[in-house]
Amino acid sequence: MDFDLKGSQKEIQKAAREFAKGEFDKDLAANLDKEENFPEALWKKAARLGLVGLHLDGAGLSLVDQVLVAEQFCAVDSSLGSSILSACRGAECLYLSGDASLKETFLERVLEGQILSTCAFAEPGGDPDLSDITTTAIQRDKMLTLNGKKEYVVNGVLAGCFIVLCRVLSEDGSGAEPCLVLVEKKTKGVLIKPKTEKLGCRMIPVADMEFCDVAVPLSNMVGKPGTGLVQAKNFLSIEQVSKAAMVLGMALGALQRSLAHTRLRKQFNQAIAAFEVTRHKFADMAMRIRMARLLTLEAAFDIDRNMIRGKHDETLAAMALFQAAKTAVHVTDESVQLLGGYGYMAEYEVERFYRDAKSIEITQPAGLHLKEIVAKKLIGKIRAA
Amino acid sequence: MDFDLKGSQKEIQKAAREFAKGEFDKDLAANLDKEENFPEALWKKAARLGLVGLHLDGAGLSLVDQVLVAEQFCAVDSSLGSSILSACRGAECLYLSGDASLKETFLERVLEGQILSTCAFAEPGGDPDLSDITTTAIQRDKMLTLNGKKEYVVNGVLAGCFIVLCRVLSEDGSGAEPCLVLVEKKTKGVLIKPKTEKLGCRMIPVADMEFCDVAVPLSNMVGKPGTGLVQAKNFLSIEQVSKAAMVLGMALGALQRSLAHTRLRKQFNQAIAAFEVTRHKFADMAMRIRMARLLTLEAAFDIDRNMIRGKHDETLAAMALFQAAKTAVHVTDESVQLLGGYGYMAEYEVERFYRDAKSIEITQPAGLHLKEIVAKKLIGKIRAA
Amino acid sequence: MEILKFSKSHLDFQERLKTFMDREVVPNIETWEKEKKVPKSVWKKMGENKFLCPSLPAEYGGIGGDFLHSVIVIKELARTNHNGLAAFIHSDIVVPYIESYGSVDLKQKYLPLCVSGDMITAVAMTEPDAGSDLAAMTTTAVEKGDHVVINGAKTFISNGVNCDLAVLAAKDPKEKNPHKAVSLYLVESKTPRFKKGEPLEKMGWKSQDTAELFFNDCMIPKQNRLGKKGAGFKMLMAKLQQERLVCVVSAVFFCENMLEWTIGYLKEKKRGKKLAIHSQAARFALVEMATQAKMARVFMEKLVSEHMKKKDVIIETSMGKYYTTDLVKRTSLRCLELIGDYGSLEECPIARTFRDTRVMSIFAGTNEIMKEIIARFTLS
Amino acid sequence: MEILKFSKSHLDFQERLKTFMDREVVPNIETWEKEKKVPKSVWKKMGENKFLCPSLPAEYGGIGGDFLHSVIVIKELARTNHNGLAAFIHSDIVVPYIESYGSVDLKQKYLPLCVSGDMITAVAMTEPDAGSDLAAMTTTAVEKGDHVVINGAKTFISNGVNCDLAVLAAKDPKEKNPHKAVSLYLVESKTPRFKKGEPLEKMGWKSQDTAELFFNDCMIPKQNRLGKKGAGFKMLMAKLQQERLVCVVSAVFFCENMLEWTIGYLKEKKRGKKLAIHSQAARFALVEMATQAKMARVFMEKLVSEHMKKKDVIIETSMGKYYTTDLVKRTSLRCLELIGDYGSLEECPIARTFRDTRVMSIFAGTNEIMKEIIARFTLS
Repeated sequence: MDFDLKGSQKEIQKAAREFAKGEFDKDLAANLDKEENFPEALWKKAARLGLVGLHLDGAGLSLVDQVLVAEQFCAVDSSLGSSILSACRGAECLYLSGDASLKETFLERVLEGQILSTCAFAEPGGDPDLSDITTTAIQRDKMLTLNGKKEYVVNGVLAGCFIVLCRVLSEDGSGAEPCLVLVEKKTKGVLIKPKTEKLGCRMIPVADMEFCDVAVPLSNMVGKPGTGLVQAKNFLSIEQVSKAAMVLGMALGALQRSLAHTRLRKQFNQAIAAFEVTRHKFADMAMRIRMARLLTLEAAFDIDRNMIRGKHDETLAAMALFQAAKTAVHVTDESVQLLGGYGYMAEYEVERFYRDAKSIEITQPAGLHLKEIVAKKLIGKIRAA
Repeated sequence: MDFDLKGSQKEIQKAAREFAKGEFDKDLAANLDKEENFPEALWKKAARLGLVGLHLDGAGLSLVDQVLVAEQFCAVDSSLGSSILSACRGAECLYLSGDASLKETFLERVLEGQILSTCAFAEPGGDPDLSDITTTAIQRDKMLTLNGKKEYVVNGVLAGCFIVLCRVLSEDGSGAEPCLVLVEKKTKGVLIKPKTEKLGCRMIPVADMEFCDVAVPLSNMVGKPGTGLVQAKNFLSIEQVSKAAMVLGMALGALQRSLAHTRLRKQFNQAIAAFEVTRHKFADMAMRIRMARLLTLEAAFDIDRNMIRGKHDETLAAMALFQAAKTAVHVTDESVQLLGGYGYMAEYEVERFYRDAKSIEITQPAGLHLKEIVAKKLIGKIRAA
Repeated sequence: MEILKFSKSHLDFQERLKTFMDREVVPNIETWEKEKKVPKSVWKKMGENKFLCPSLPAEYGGIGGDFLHSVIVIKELARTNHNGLAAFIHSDIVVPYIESYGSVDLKQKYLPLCVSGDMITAVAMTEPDAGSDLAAMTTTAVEKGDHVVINGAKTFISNGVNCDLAVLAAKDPKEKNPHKAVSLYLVESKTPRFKKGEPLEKMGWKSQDTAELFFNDCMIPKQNRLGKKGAGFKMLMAKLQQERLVCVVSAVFFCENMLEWTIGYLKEKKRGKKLAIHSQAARFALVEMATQAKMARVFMEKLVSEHMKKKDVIIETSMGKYYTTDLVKRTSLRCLELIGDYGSLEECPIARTFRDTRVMSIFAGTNEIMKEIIARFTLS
Repeated sequence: MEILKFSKSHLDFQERLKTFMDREVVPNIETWEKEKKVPKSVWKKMGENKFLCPSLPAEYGGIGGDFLHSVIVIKELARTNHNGLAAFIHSDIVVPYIESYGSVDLKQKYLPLCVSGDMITAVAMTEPDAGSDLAAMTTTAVEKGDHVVINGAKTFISNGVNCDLAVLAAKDPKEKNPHKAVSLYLVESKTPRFKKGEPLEKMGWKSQDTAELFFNDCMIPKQNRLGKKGAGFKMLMAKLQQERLVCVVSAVFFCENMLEWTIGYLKEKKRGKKLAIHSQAARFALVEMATQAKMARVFMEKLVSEHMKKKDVIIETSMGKYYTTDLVKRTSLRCLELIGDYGSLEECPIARTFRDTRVMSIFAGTNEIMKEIIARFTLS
């Protein structure tokens, strides 16, 4: 047991902080948020420096490094940070289970900042545990034909490739084993219906999708049929940790801003930060951030060390996201309050951090579902009545 | 960064669990709680096995080990565990700053289970940060004469030696430097006024004390004059971590009991643990315990590694106790509720865990003071208005 | 912000009760807490002074008062900070079953004794394996000729040791529909084969003689049944509003008392250079608690007022039951935090209030049951 | 559980208002939100239909109503789920200053225009460096002969762009006692050297033309002062009860609306095999929110009732202000959690309510200020 970061981890942290501080522009962020645009130039620049998907670069997963980067990015700017970090969403599936050809054709382009990637798992009205997936891929010769609907697909319009959870069937309808299949955006029959006017994380586009007789080569299968659900859940664990790190960064950024503001601004001839109640609010925020951060790092550490052997504890990632999101919503909300009228103004940024954190908190995987993941393992099976 | 326990740590954990499971008796605990008695036989047995003050046994502090023991003890029984663990309270001061003779005369006897030790710092109406200590020790030749009052001294009547925070003055009244002085109970002029009928932790006696011209040899000074406040604060950091570990153990013990109960007991033809709201209560408790535990371990780790060089972060211990206590009160309270009518009955133990956790939460160092420690460092000095 | 209007005669009643409490109750509480019950003699004195069952009419010896008299009794009992002499259980929860559902004979026989304090009552509903789940009840009542034979055990029965008369819920083992199987019976404690357990060891309510009751072929006259056979479930439901309302009223007064005491303590308590009350954090905490107590008070008064107009406010009362009993717990926890060390001693009255009020979110239907009920009625 | 009694004429007023909102307001909200203000024409229509300043008497063109009319307007505006047309700021917060403190001339000149919607009003109190701290105000008013010269800047002024008339708080730079230095003046927006800023970019209240106001040697007639010179502080204090009460009323209605919408959504939303409303966790969450909303409703109604009886309930109203504006925020946060993904789109009405209501615990005195006030009055 050792709570200190390694030297290399500290270096990554520093590089991320320097990049964000140097490149993230306040007016650009305000503008992209307003217009719902993705920060394309920044993303490409970050990719060139190896800061996009850097956890997929080495000999094994290094999600701890990714957590450190996400924190730094989102502390400097919640929206720019989270959108850049989401650019290679789902590339973990290719990294963990894709064959050499998929890796070469897609993973490399994603990591180099040529295309955005994403996953399309959830379906309208579906169970949050993905047990009732209805999208099908019928296999004939060397081709798969996909049909089905997906909802709330992150990076919707922008992504060049989608990793789709579906059930692979033989022509006679037998099989129906869950599988991940990579679908390129340009493929015929891929319909993308953007959902605009988002509450937060407005630089990350979202869309509903429909696949109408979409034909993809069999070689686009990511892993074997039957592994789809396990892979999807592994990715969701990774995503939970990544999101946890992003919202923690947002919390840190909001804390820094409200601390700076209340140290300077006076009420009744005293700096707001000198009032006992303000001081205790900060103590409270700092404690909650520190705890959620430890949990997030532990979850990342566990995935790095154990996921490849299937021995990671999936409740850790669920815990991390649940607590980090709760903490971030609390801290950003409190920061709005600490800034008073200014907190409500776009110019002072914390309202955007607040909307971003809240958006992440409520989009799947979220809330009740995360608690259920934790409860399931803790309580176990109960003998039927 | 590494979140796994070392082999030796796992062994200590196991030894503590086995001792507690083998030796802690439910009826004994109920009875001692009712009668407000200290578990003397168990304490001596634990000391003989090296489980009392085991963090003071090696080449450096190993508070992480102590945390692991405290958790295990208090999970099996909150009151037996906490009282045994408090037996060598304050021995850390002797370990860190006592000279060879003090260590030989007192520290060894404490660790062997021959006498109980404690600290007497707080004074009636005093500032929780101990900045206004009025107890004096006037130095003449090789003797010190102590006068003053202390309150809420843990282990009151039972302790064989007290480590007293006072101000050392020359005969002419100059000096007044804060210093720790060891006072034996048997010394003339040491008055002990027990405070009985406690709300919780009833096996740990508490007393107010008065020193009336108490003469102790100069060699009983623990560290040099002027170091008293730093030493006292160092001890309080250690104590904060120890208490955090104890209450976390209580939380774990309560969780185990309510989980077992609700898995078995039915309402409306369904095990209580099968109801979604119950499940989410457990998820919530598990998350909070895990976070507070990480924080506690981090604080212990930091003290072990850095206190000797004065480079530890004193806010970590304050955070750990604050959060662990809050968590423990929540979890024990929730456990009472989950057991329903049974939870309110002494026989089912959780009400005692609840009282014990609540008592630790509200006795100094606690609440507002802990938050102030955190806030002070976080916010820093603010330029005067 | 008052909603309830107390008349001169209410206030006189309250004055007399206050004096009584100061003289006959407060000085004895410590002893009662150790003895785990209050003596029957104090019940008798309560009766002599007309403090029991104040809403019963003169024909039974009562003063013909209203529910505001009950509110006053609950308030003054809360002020004593103990729960041994749980008069409101007797007056406002148990006796109303007899008054509403007893035959003329039963009423004439028992009600005067309930008013005079010669008979202390208890309601025997909860069982070891059936908390809020009435359908799981196993105590049986088999009617044979002029008699009824009762078998089973009840637990967590307030006034269990002192009670002279119990309103017992039991099932007809032949009736399969659980909602039609339960009947209520009056059982005198002197009935052969009716056994009482020892007072249970509890977190609080130390002077309350909460106990188990055992019935082993216990035989009572058939005319001791309250209301129709199989109507027990309905009768229990009908009385829930007042039972829960009593909890709400009590919880609100305990909140107010704790705040008053804590504010007084912090105004005197020195913490270094300043008084504890000058901590902004403590002040905000007190304001937050006072606000919630004030809102709960207004809500409680409105509930009482609607209840007295015989309105159906069962949903709102269930809301109040869960909210105020949770509030009283949170208030006790937070007051203890503000008090600090002194709160860890039983000498501090809030320590006892903390232990005593903790049961309120468990009895009379746990707060989880309250939420289930509210959800069923409002979300379907 | 109602406390307030609405007459037939109140209900008729409400019906007319509902129809008006459905026709003239609701269809335009999306446009207004994008344009960052509402057109003056809709204010004029509100006036024509007698929905502005309903409590003013007939001599000014009003309908001589009472505060229940204001409650109705707040309720129906909350139902539209936008805050651009902030009529209650005009009717219940700003105009009362003119009504209470204006000279006969000022009242005859301005009140009819306020009722008719020809003049939209704003209160200009807050400054960039003085939020709730009036003593730190720096805008000056120097009286010279028949005129007053005003210098300074105000910020966060609701109706700032649309306003035709502002009630301005400014200080006499010669008066050292801050409580005696402030006076209130009526300033017409067409006054030379009175400049308005652009609508501020905010988290919510998107269609509200909140703006900065600048005064640069701006000269107004001396008779435009409201009340006595230096009495500004007292006048502001005297009007706080109604200002905060308006917040309480609004917050409670927003809570109720959010719950109604969320329950409806969860009843339709499938999550795998079951409807979202069948999740016990969701049900308990809804019950908890509904309980708090119900208690807040009763408290709000009691406050309104006392306010209408002209009672001093400033402490209780401050309690209500902090509690209900905090509640509306927590309710929005929690509803969004239950809604999930859909709540992350602006299409979901709760997204807007979340953004809009967040300011309520900041304006009209932050909730921290509320707690300070309550503490000062109750703990000293």
